[in-house]
Amino acid sequence: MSSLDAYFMREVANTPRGRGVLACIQCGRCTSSCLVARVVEEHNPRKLVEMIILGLRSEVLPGPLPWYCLSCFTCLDRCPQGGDVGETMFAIRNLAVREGNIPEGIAAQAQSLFETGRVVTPSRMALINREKYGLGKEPAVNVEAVQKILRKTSFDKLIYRGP
Amino acid sequence: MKYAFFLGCLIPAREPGYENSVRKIASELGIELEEMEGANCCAPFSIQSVDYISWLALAARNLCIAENMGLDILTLCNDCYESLLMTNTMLKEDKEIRNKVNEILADVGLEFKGKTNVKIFSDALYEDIGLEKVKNAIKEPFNGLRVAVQPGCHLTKPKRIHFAELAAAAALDDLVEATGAKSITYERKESCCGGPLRGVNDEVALHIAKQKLDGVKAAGADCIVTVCPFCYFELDMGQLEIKRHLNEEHNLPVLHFAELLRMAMGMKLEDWEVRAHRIPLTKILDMKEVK
Amino acid sequence: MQKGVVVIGGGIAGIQASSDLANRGFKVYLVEKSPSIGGRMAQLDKTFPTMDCSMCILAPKMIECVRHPNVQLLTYSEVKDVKGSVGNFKVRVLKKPRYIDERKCTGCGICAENCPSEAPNEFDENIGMRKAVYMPFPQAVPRVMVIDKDNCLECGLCDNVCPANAVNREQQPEEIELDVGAVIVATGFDVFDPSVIPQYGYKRFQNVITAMELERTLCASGPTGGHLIRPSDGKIPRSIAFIQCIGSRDRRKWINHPYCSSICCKYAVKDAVLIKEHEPDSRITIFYIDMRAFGRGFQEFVNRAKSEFGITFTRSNPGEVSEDPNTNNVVVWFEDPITRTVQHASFDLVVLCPTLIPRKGVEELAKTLGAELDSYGFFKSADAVKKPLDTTVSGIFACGYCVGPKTGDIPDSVAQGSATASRVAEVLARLEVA
Amino acid sequence: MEEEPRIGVFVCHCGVNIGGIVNVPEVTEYAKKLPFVTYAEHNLYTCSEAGLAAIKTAIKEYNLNRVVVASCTPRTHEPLFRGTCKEAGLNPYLFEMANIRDQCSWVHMHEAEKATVKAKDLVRMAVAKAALLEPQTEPEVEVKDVSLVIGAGVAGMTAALSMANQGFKVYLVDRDKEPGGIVRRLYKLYPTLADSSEVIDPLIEVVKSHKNIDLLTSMTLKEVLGYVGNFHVTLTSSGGDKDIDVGTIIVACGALNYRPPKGLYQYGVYDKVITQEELDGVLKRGNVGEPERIVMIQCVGARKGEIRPSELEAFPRSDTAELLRKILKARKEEGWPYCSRICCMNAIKNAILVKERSPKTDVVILFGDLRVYKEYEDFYRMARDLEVRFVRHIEEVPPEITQRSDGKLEVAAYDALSGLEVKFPTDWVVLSTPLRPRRSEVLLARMLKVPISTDGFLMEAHLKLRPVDTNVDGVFLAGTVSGPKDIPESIISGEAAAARASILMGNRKVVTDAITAVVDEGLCIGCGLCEEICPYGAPKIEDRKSKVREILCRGCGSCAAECPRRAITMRHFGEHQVLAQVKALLMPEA
Repeated sequence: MSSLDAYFMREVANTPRGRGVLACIQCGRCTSSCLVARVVEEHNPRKLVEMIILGLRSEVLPGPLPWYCLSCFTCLDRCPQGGDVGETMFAIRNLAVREGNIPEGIAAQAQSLFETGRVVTPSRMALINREKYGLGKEPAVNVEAVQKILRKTSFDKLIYRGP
Repeated sequence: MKYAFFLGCLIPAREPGYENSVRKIASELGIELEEMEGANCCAPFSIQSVDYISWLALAARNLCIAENMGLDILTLCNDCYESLLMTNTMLKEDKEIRNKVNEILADVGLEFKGKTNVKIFSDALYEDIGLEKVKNAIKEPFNGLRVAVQPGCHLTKPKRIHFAELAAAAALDDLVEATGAKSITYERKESCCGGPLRGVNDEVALHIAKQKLDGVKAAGADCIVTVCPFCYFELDMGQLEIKRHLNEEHNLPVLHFAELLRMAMGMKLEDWEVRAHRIPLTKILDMKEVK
Repeated sequence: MQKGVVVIGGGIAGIQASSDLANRGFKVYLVEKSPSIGGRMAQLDKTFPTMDCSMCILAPKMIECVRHPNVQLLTYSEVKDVKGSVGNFKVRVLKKPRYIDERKCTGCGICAENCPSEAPNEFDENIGMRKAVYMPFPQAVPRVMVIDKDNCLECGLCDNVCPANAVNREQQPEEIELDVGAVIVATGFDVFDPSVIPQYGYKRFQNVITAMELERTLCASGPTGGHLIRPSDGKIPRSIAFIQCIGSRDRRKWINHPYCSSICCKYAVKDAVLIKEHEPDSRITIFYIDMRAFGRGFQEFVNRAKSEFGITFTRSNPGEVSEDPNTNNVVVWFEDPITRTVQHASFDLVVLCPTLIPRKGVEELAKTLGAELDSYGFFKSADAVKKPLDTTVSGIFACGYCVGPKTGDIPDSVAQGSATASRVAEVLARLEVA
Repeated sequence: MEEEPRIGVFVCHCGVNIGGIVNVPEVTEYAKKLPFVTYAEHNLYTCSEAGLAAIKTAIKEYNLNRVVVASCTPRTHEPLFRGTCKEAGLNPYLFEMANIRDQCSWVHMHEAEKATVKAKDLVRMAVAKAALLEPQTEPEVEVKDVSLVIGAGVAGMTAALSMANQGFKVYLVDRDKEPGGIVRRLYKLYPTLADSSEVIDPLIEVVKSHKNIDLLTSMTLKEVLGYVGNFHVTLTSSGGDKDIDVGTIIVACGALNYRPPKGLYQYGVYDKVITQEELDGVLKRGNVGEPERIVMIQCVGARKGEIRPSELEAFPRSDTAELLRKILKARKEEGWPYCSRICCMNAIKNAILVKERSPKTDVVILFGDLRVYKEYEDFYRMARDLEVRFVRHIEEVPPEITQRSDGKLEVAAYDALSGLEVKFPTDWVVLSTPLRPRRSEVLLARMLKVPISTDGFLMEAHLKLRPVDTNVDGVFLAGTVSGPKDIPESIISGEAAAARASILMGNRKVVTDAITAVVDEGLCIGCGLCEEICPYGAPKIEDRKSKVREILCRGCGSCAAECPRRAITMRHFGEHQVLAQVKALLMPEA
């Protein structure tokens, strides 16, 4: 058993969207409703919350556990306490990212957003087709404004790693 | 009706047919779509996962643009809807967080005032245009077509959570039935398509999509109809991958709701639009031919 | 003769309060909305831990109560208006027409035998049917038939066959005004409708039933004659799951019953043991969050249920159930608390244990009484700790489940009935002195 | 008996309870042929109003002078049928019951034919006895309108006040110098977090000043004589004895907090291992400081072990005191099997109080099941919002407590999540212990003749329907003496006990059962065995003859069985009557 971080629950609870961790009565409805948990044994929302309460920070944050959730919010719908496991998941992810745990796919989308203002950029072919279909030019993004905002929130520091 | 038209990233990049159908329906029903100058990505879940305040600020920037236009926002995508709706609600309700976001927005000369509302295409039709007007516009009803509606998680759940409202999915059902089709019940109608896990864990995403498609197939649906471009992509494209990797064939055509409505209003799909569907629409188009 | 008291509701709490007050010398008007007193306890099969048949211990109490010369029973009646204050209430009661002359009817039931019209039997939780002229249950008090006008065909057969000539179609609602010193409210509870939470399949899947329906099914005088059979095919279920906390401990806005009903864990264990006694081979699983076996003898009973009866207790609340279309078996999805993985298990029958909620129409009654309700919709105590059974109106008291889950179970209701009787005697005696 | 017996037999279907197994019409026809049976019929429910009306009609129509009902059980229904006979002008003791449900149809559910044969046997026996029944008169006694309440805790004071306000004189006795009981020593109350004094002080004040209440503190019971309506009680204190005469007694002497034996969870070994009660004291004195962590352990000494069969065997009511002594001894070490109902809320309350004083302190509650029933859910939520950590552990493995080299304590528990051992270094360990019955109940139970339940608490007359009555007329229970309760529940039981006692005192008289022992003084040799065996103290040897005080006699028959000269017989259960039944069973043809 890894060492316990007694303040992990407090840390999560005081992260935006993390308050839901305190609502948990450990009933298990989230897990049994979770589509991912049926396919991926490792993913278990009730267990994840229990791990947070117990203080297993070093097991939760670095690994893949924060990243299985679909954000389908079925658990949120079913949690009798109006607790937000799905929401809490964002709190955990925000913390995980700060620990350097960010999956490639997410990083790529985030970088794309920073660079182009979009998470998905249309291919050249798509742009040509648009005009062909009479849909006109694609609306332009004010990339400068986007970057101004994201620099202010230090978003860029979270998504660009390495030297 | 006039809306600030929020197109998002995915639709212009991958699903121009969806946009085309919406524009055609809008002009038929007298809905004006005003482009949002310089709008950015809605900041979907991938971005929310990275940083909370960045998400809110980016989404709020879009809201401010609409506010300045003096219009409500019309979105076509469940994820855009969720992100903008959540942000709008939160900033309206929570003064502390609004101040924090406005501090960031000040740098780009904007301020969130809480004067716009966020609507998704189906809700706009249902709430602002009205079911009657939609019904009156139907010229070639899809009588007898059995439709499995895929509302998608982010159409229904944010509403349910924040407004305790159960009607969001029902509105889409009513609209589908307005086209003459029958919205059937099936197992796991409310459940996820698996899309959000794409790029993170494709295999799991596929399994989840398969569970959904199994339910639709078992209920004897002719096709799937959705308003969400992610659900559309996952369930349409996903069927090819499921066939390849899991050796299971569902063969269920997937339509954007806007496409279904457009056809029912008597406007044929273009060839390029038909071709964009990975699962052929033959069955549905044949139905129209017979008419 | 001392000042009179109106007791609203003829369940076990109201019966106890009425009996104690009558024995103490008060004139009691026991007002019951339905055609018979007995309340929820009358619907139960057996009661923990003596496993006495519920009706068998209740029936003598009902009869003893209404036979008391100080008790005047007003069934099929509702309190419409209350004026005045402690020591001096004027209570207006509306007696609904039974269309049967109470003085003439002997309750022989010949009318019901001949009645051609049927309606779902409310007493049996709508499982079986009853006639349009009926008595809610054989031990009903008073033993008088009632005609349900909504389902009556007006064929006149009952008029013709009644040996006592008791049918009276001209009967009109009757207003009665009572001068009393105090009022006791004992209107009980309703059961939460689990179809509000669609994923538990109630009303979607035939073999998902509520615990109250199970009680009626297990009851020897119930719609199945005490044979435990499942709705889809009438077969004896070999595997049964109980799911706890349906709608209770629930803070979701569209459900909003944050409290624990206090009794579901206990009755589920009791029912499970009863089923085991009926069918020793059955496989029973109770899905729960926290096993709340507080109260006298319950923990010991749970221990026995595990060790002696082999009932499985699974600490996991299922998120949803689905149906196997071929067998109509119900598949329960749950997290196995040992392996910590999602499992699904098929059961012949699933019993939901829904929370107990305020009676329908209680807001209206509260308004009539001028009494406040708490945030859950139960009668609010004047002081939650010091005066748990005083309502916010002096001279009006409440006991039984209408004060909310303060009531653990039947003994708590009985104690509360006695306690309100004490409060009434105390308050009226002090008025007299003053 | 001058009049020839004319017996009416009523066989009950009890819905399908009996009718579904026993062939009731056949039994009825059989009954018709039995000696002295004038009339027989069967009813769907004999206990329903229609059934009772049928009995009354038959008594008149057929001039019946004996009634036999073959149905469920006399335990619940005999009073009802007796009452019906009385209403029809028949002495209620000319009624006899055949138990063909509890002792026949229920136990022979799967052998219908044999059950019918047995039902016939039982009916035949009842008829044989009925023919020999004699009318009896129920003794009536005066009831003094004075009550004694033992224990001036919240339940006792509530009961006393309720009766006093109704105009009855009340003696309120407590062994302590001050009234207030266990609540007076508490700091704050859940779920309001109000000072306990807010609840208890006004009550103490009213009780002290009420003209109808005689508050007797520092006093205990020495002896209780007499019976319902006329108890003669001797109280004792350092100042001497005091005799009082009362009509009713309410027992409200409360319960105690279980104190773990030294060494259990290192209690008594490390001074920072304390009970919730002691933490309450620490909080009250404002001494909690700002500890880094407090670990609470639930169910210490509760829900542990099971009642052993030997304990159950020791259950005969005649020796409740001995039973309790045995139970107490066994339980001292291993704790109590029941759930004490209030400890979860108590722990949460103290956790909240700690958090309010020292928000940075990490409060961990190790639990198995959290029993925050009713609206206390809100209280549980409040604690979670204050970031109290609720950790489910494997209860079967008790946590181990050690002291580290730096002086801090460490709790090692198996968490239910991983099944692995986790360690919590901590400043305090707080044990949540149950309420347990008082030892002094042994004496009290013996004096009052109130039986003790297997869990060690005093036993109510019927667990469901008579929660504050005891099987001794005129003696009632209030508060935690009959099991753990919280304050509102104790108040309710106090009021309920007051209601039950007030009925007796308000009516000024009570009628008791006529089934009592009768001594044939010609046969009695005054040996005193009856006096020794009687659990109720009914017989007394006077002038070398046994005299039975009818009002004390519960009709148990122990003395009649014990009497070496067969000088004692029971009314309604005479030897000739019982033997007639036996004969009817063994010699059906005779």
